[in-house]
Amino acid sequence: MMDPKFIIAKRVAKELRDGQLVNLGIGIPTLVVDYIPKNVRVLFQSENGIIGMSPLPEEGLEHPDLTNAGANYVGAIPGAACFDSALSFGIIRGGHLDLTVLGGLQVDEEGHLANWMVPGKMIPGMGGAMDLVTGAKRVIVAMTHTSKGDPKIVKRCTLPLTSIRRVDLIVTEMAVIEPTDEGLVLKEISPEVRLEEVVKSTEASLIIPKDLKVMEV
Amino acid sequence: MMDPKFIIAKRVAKELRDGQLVNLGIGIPTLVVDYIPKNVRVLFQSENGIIGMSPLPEEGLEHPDLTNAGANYVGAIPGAACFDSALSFGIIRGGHLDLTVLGGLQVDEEGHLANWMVPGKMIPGMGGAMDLVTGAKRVIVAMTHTSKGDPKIVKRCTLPLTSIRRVDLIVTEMAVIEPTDEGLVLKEISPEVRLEEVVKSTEASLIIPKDLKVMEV
Amino acid sequence: MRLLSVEETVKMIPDGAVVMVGGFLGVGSPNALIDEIVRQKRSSITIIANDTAFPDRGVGKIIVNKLAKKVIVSHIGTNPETQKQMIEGSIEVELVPQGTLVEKIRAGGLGLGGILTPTGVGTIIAEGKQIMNIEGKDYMLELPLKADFAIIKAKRADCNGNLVYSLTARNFNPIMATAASTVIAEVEEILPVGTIPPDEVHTPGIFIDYIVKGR
Amino acid sequence: MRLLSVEETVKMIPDGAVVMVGGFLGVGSPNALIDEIVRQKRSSITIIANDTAFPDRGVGKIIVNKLAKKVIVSHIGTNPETQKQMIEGSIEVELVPQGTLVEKIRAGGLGLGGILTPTGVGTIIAEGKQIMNIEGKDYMLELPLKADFAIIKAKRADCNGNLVYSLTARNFNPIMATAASTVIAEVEEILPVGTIPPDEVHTPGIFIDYIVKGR
Repeated sequence: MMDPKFIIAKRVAKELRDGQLVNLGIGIPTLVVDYIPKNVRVLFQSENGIIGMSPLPEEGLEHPDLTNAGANYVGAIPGAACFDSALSFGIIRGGHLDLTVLGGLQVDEEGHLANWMVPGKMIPGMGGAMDLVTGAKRVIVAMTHTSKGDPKIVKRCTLPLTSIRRVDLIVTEMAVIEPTDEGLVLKEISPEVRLEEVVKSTEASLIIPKDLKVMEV
Repeated sequence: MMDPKFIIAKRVAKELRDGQLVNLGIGIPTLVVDYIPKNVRVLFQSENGIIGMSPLPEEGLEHPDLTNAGANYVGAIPGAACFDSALSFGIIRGGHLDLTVLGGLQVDEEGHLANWMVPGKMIPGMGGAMDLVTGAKRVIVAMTHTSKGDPKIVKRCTLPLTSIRRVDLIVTEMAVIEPTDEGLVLKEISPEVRLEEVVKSTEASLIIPKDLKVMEV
Repeated sequence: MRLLSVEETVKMIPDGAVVMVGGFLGVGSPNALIDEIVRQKRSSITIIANDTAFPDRGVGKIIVNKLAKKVIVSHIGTNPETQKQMIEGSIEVELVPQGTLVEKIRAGGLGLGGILTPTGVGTIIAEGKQIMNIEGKDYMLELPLKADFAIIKAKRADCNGNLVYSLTARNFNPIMATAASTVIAEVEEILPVGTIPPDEVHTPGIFIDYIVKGR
Repeated sequence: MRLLSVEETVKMIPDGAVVMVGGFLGVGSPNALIDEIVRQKRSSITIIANDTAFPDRGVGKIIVNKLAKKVIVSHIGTNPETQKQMIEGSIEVELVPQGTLVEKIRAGGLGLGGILTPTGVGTIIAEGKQIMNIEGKDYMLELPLKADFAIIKAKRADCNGNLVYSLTARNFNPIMATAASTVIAEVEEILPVGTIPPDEVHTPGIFIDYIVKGR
């Protein structure tokens, strides 16, 4: 079986639409860039102040003043624009960002995401995540289905929430799940797993529709 | 006798200090630029978005994209900087402007200025005046002492206030007056007028100190 | 971002629309778009702008042609027609201090719930508005402003819609570009992508829906 | 604006000062000034910055050398030393969402009484904070941030102190330049006045008190 993180990134990439402005979080979301369909052109925003970010074209072309939000060297497409953090977060909070893909620690039945701290253990801070989840037009959580065997899709988040905004889609290596008014709807499952496995690996109740699809990866 | 507006502008010019950032309002305040002492270098801000504005160097050098806040063509010094209206008023409201000189319709005993409307008669609007009076470190009102014989320095403004911030100095063709906690202190009077005339032309009470000076113009 | 003609873009603006118009007393105004609004007689529009300029210049022409039912501006003193229509009761004028106006538009564009400004506290414009005392100083709550359309003017665009303004013609334009459902930028010159360096872009192209070639 | 040495400017910063430090994970940080703060052992300072960078990079060095008593930042995850000192109780960490942090600094610099943001509403960071419902949506009131000193990094300055930043090294720098009593800008290059066109200036020189030549 393929490394889960590539499965997730590959599936998330299919959600990108031509012309969108997209912000990819650190970790699995960053990998999405490698799987964008040929006919889809998107613009990448990075919250440290650029629209038109691209992967570093080749080693040796690093510039100390051009990085992504994870401080990794990147490139820029022709027509890129740079700006300060106030405008960068104005773009995010003001609803001008079409899509953000973020990692997650937990998502619950209400579609609430927790991804910025584990009290008493690990407190990295929210960085730009709270603004991204609150402000982006569409929020996709890209994460492994479980962590050391424990479900990450839970009835109710036990970790501090990132936002009370319901995320739009959860993509794991096992399934694609859409939070709705009625609860978490299982939209697709991986060809590599059986439905019972997905249900067992998920603490939250899942609504299983008649037209459950097989995840294309 | 010299035209009152030139007397006022000339006296106001003596208030400018080397290195200050200064915003001059429309009308009499604009004339101040012609009387700045040789050893004083100030930077002029205009609220339409420039620091480093200068008078138009000569006719024929007008540029349609370079005007003052009165839409008159101006020049720019080397080292000028342009910016949008949000930053321009951030500079003003944020206390980064050292001095503004504004015209006035009335100033009262509390040092309150009214200069943006005459209800039922003339309603030009406040433009940037409310922000300037509220935000500048120092506010000087440059105006004629009376209007058609009626005092403009009054007990209490009858016209709508521009701000409840006490202005720092009033300069007219007759006198220089400083609003203080105790009231309006007459600091200087013009060599052309007698004290009684100033008092008669002023509705507000004036505190007349022992060291009353003669206005140098 | 799409390139369209002045005529086509103005056709998209319906009667009664709320329209932000860039410019400061006519400097940095989208003049071709304004003239076309007048030509197409787009009526009952609400204008949000710094001022109503002059009768024969900038947004002032929309007023003179009696196409606006309301203006939200900081200043009307240079266009006697505005005050005349106001007294006649044919136009509603909402006066907002200039710094407050631009910050209200920014709040609308950048997702803030309002602004807290000291400007206007204690004056007649504070009547009916919420005052908050923060660390010993009074501030007035002013709500965000958004519009259906923003028509703005820039010096140059690249084919991605990135904009560069010129000198004091910048004024309200970059802020309005963030705060309307549809943003139309009139530019003097359209350059190939990549010819405006990333650090010289004033307004990123993602804010711009349509570019028109002006004069 | 005055040109000074790195050593002289850092001498002006007293122990216990509140200092804003530009940069994003060390990119666009005033590294010469940071190194000099460490060399002069300026202690008990409160840092306001986007993050605490890495142990060997940017503002992270101030943390590692135990010179900060408090940090107000959005992220500490890349510098394990910050969390270690936090658990030991030797440093106070106030976490603020990045967009809220930069807007609080802007409010401090530009004279606004606070900001109203939807970010964080309903989460633990909203505890004890005032929530205002505006037009049907909840916003959280966050107060302005100011500092005694801001140390920032720009690519170029002219002799008037006008600054130009480079690419993503801009980040918090221009906003912090507005919000401190004393602003020190470290630049790579100092150009004659008039060589930065007015439309290309990112931070007008009036915000800058001292310029130092960095690396």
